[in-house]
Amino acid sequence: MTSALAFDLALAALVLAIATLTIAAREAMSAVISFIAYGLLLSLAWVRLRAPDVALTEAAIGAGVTGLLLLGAAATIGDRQAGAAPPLALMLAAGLACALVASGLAATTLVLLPEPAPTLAPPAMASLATTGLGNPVTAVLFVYRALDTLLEKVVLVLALLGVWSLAPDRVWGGVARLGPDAPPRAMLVFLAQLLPPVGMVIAIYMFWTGADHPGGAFQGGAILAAMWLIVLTARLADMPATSHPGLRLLVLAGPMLFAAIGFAGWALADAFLAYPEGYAKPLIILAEAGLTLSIAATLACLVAGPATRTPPP
Amino acid sequence: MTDAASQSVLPVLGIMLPATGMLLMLLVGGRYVEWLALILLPAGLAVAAAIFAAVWREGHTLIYVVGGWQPPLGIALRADGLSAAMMLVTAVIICATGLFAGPQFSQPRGRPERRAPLVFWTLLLAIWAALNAVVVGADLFNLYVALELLTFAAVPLVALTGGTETIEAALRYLLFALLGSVSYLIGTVLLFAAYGTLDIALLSARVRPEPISWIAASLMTIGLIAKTALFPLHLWLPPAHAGAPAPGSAVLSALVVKGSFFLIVRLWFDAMPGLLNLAAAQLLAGLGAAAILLGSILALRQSRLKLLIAYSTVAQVGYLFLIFPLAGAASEPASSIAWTGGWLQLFSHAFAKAAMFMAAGLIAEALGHDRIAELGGIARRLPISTLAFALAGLSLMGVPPSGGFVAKWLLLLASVMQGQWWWAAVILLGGVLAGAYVLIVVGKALAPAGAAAAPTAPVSRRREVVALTVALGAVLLGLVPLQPSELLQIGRLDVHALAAR
Amino acid sequence: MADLDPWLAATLLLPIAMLAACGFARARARIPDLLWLVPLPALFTAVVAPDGAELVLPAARLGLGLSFRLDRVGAMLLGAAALLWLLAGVYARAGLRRTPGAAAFAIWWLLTMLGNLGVFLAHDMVTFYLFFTIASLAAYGLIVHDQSAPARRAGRVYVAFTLISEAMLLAGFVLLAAATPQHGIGIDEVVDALAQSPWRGTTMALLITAFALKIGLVPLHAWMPLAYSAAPIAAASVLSGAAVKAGVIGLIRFLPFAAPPPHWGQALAAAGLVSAFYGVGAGLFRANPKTVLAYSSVSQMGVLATVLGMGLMAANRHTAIIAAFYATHHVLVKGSLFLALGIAASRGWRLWVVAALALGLAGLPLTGGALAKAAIKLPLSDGAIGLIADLSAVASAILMFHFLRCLVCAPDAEPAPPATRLRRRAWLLLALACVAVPAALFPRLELMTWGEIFGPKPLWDAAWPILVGGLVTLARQSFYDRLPVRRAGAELGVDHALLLISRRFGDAVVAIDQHLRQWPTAALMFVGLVLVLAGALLMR
Amino acid sequence: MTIFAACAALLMGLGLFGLITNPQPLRKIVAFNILGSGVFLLFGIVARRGAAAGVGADPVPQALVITGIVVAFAATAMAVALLLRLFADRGDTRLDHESAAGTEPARDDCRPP
Repeated sequence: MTSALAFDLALAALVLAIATLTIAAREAMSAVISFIAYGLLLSLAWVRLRAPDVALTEAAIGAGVTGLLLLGAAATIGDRQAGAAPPLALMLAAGLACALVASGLAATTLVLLPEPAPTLAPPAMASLATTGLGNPVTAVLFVYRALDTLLEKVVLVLALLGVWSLAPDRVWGGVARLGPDAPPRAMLVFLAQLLPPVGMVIAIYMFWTGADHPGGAFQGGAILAAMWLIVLTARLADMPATSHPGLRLLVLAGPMLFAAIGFAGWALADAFLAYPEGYAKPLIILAEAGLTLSIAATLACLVAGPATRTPPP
Repeated sequence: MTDAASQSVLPVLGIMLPATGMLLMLLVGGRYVEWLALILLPAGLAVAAAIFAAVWREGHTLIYVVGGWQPPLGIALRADGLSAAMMLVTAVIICATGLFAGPQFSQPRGRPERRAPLVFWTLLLAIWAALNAVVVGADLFNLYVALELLTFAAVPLVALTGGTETIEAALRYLLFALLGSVSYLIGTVLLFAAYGTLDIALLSARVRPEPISWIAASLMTIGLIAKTALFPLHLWLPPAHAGAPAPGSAVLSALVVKGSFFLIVRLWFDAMPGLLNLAAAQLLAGLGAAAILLGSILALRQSRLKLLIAYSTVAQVGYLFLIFPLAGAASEPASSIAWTGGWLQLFSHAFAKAAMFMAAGLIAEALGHDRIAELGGIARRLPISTLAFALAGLSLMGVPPSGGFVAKWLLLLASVMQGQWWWAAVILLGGVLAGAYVLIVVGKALAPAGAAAAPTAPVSRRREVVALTVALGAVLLGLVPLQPSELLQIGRLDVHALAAR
Repeated sequence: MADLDPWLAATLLLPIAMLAACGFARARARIPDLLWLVPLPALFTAVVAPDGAELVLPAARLGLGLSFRLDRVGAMLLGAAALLWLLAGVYARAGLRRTPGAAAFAIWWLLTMLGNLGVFLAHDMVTFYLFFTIASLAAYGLIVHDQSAPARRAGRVYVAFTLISEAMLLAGFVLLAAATPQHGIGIDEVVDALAQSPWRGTTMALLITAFALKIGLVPLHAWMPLAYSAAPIAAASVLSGAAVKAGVIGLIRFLPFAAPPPHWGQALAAAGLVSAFYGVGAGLFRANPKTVLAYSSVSQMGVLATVLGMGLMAANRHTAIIAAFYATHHVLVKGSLFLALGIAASRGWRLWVVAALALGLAGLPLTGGALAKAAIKLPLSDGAIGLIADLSAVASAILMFHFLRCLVCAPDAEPAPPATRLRRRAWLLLALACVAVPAALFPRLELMTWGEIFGPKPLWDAAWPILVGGLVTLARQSFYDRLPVRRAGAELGVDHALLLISRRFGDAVVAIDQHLRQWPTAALMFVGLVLVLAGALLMR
Repeated sequence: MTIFAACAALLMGLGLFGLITNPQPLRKIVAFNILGSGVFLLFGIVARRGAAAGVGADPVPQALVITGIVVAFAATAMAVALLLRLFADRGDTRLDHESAAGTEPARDDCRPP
């Protein structure tokens, strides 16, 4: 147990150190790079917390796709002047307040939480059999709390709409620019040719295994998105125009399919987002398949940003 | 919640109809968007009306257990009297905004899809879905998702015109709202850690007056306050609400800030009944009082009409927070009076503010600017819009017969009856200041045009009439009885029984 | 339909209909010509509607609605006010024709009229508050009509006073409702319940202050000279004549004459006396006839407040009707004196009419004023108070002689447009009404017989203050040129100071706001609030 | 677990500090992500504490975190897009333009004569 404890201690210290570095870094780019490292380390912490699904999500989305997004932004903006740092007194006050909050929260989690801890694991596991799924996290996401998941997909689409809406009027429906204007480096092109097939296999495996093992639509979608982004950055393929019906269908198919399954549950089973007896697992896998594709498209489009060029004729 | 409740799928429809409608709009794009809106707006209004009628008729809460999974594992939706009223008001304002925005956001025939119409209509429906999810949500995390939905729909609306100031305003809004969301989320996880449920009804039975509840509640409350733009956390509101296009401002000011306020009330009155102590209630109302006074003074000092209206929202939101000390105390009938008064303030402000922003938008469209000093003669050119503004202003001032008057009357009555006369003084002073800023604008509008008056652009009569109708809605709310409303009590926990527990 | 008197309904609906018509450009151009028609139903109502006629809007059955009731007090004031609105409307018509601001003026005029007429009929607090507010706020538009700098300043001061008065009134009404079983809002029931109210003193203070602001009791009169001097003549006429009576009817309706709390009567009477003499004193130092008339209003409203205060002290229910009678006369006479300023009344026989009207305010025998003074003698008749009443009559006489002098010396206050024949007739009719209306109403008061009025002693009692006033004026003649003449409301330099202070304050608030809305400050405030709220919650 | 609880609290404090004090909006967004990950870690601790019925951690908070991470990403994407647009339009990324110029000085007509 002591080696595990030592590992945890070292991990936590490292996470904190890198987080401090991220906050305190002088340059935006180094902050973003250390943030990515931070995300990857954090997914280790999630493994230690026996949450492999979260670890995968954190690595893929929290560190991976978010990192890509921030890298792009940092590369564009750099460290251009954004106003002076607040006066020292305010910094001190902020430091004090944040220290108070942190210590308060630490005290709350360490002292005030009840023992034994209340848990929903037993009912979640007890009902797992009726869903036909093996992974309780997937069961929570797609069965018990499916409404959250559905609404969260709408949030994702809405965020994409919000990003797209920032395109100037004249290029509405146009193509997003990705990466620098300079021709891509050979190494990138090589990677873009090599990685995607592997990535796609991993992604499909992730989504497929999600029903019973760690993994699922988010993680699979994130990996697919990353593959697509590599291909796009390497100019091996063009980003479709944001007005392209196919792209919009790709983005919307997953959430709409999920909503349709929900309404079918209302018609065929007892309730909205209920699954008919015995069809739960196939329906969930169907929904996840659609969502994986939609998530991949949405994440990639979110990273690519609003259109900057007029649509091709 | 009270025992009597009936299963109904209506709350789900209230969320999913606009939500799927929004997805469909994005899918079909182009001119079909407006056609879809033409179908979806009345349909959504019908759902809201059906929920209202059902709750009113049956006199108890409508419940829907999503997927058949009972809380705490699953998620339930609950529509009590308050949710029903909120949904109806939301639906009416959204539909009116749709009518108002129709000509402004329409796709030209046979041309490529334009940005603003598609984005506006989808965001309008998204806001609607989010607000409905907020008012019928009964699970703290589900409510978090609903809140984010609301924020993500509101932020692009602020930036819709694409001006640099509006982009900056939207970014400030988003960042501050995110701070609020995170704070809310911390509170949620603490409550789950302590009581093992996120369901509001279950939580209300399990929650105990102990430090972890208070810490969680304060994090959630302040997080929501940041999204409500209560003074002094209002930094984002004036530029955001003044920068959005007029129909957007109408929805943002009338409805969006109320969504997060609604959750604060849910939290203290339904999830943690009886846990709000005197000091905290006075603190919340104290912030409200500061908002009323300083917001009104700031409104008086604005030189642009839309900023004046936005600061007026900062002030009017303050009144809502008087509900905590006045309705939280166990002293019937005063607390019921305050409860009704507070909600009536919310509803009538929704109508009045929507009408004001619509009228201000038309005035700005006609003049090409919204500088108050140069409004002279606008009443001759846009008499209907001026009247709409004036009627809405009368409701804000609290002149009868208007919802604003009844709300103020009830709040004043409650504060007098509970001996908390200082809130009465604040309400009255707020009325004086509101009178001043409304009269400045109306006086300017009715004054003869200056020598250098620019020619005005034509403005659609239909849109003027919509603004006037919404303003009349605020006036008509004044016809509700001057007494506690029974509808708003439906499904409320018996706080006093719980307090005695 | 016992509860729906058609005249009563028409009284209120006609102005509303006219206002609605203003929404149409074609109608709007015609409205200024029709203004004079609008108070006709009110005039009929006052004359023909039975005592106790009621009008309850259907919504009242649901809960909040508007309810109206006509009684003798209301009818007197309603009739006089309607007559003034009518004739002033005729007068205004000539001046408004084809001027650019005519439509706006007509809208403010109609709104003020609607509020003013409604307030005499209101039967519950909400209705009263509604019409009181409409009249008060709309008067702002009349005051600032010509958009000159003094008018805007007057408007600003007026609005400040008015909004404060509204707020105090609302507070008083809420306290009344809170003390009434079921929180009822009927005027009768709340006034009855006031005796048991735990907040009786506060309620009385709020109500009296609110109405005192409206009728311009010293020291709350500061807006009055400014406003009446700045407003166009027709507007000043209806504002000083009719609109100000909203405060009088308020005092009449809401003072608990049946069961008065101690000391409030004395306080009101004392404030009234101070006003009565201060108004005269201040008016003597003004040269603008409009301003002099405004100060005369301060003084006259002071007299009225004294009457009401004395009635309250004596728990005399008759005070209401007596005060209403006095106010009725004041409606007509003050209205016609203002109108006189615009018809070249400083020469010929018209000057004699003006003189009779003006001295009527001091109780000149054979005028309506003499009847009004006779009526209020009853509550004021004892000992020292009686002497004070006589002194007040002398003071009024002096002020009115001063007014006449100003009128003769000063050029017409509003030279253009020329006085038309129609205007003069309207004015003359109003002047006639100043005698006819009090004479017609007086017997119905059943206070005293004609014999008691026309006996030699009562005639002498009424006449000597005028003679004394005339003598004093003659004596003053020699100093006249040496007296400093002050501008209207010059003592109100305070308003500049206040404006500056409020501007500073506003600047400070703006600065605070800009600071608070900086990101780091706001975000820090967020964290601070979390900590404070948690602290407050932990504090048990 | 205790270690990670303390770690989560400190991460939240750090993120909050960065969010408050860093003038560069991009860095605010990064700080927000650290703050958010601290909150998610708190969920993880709660999940781990709820280990029962043969699973190492309560699945419900885990699922909530997954939803939360996606929402946080969506927020980041929207914020970055706004920021880039602001930068493209104006060449800097200051967030205090408005508050410095938003409320104009007093109107002329309110000045004392």
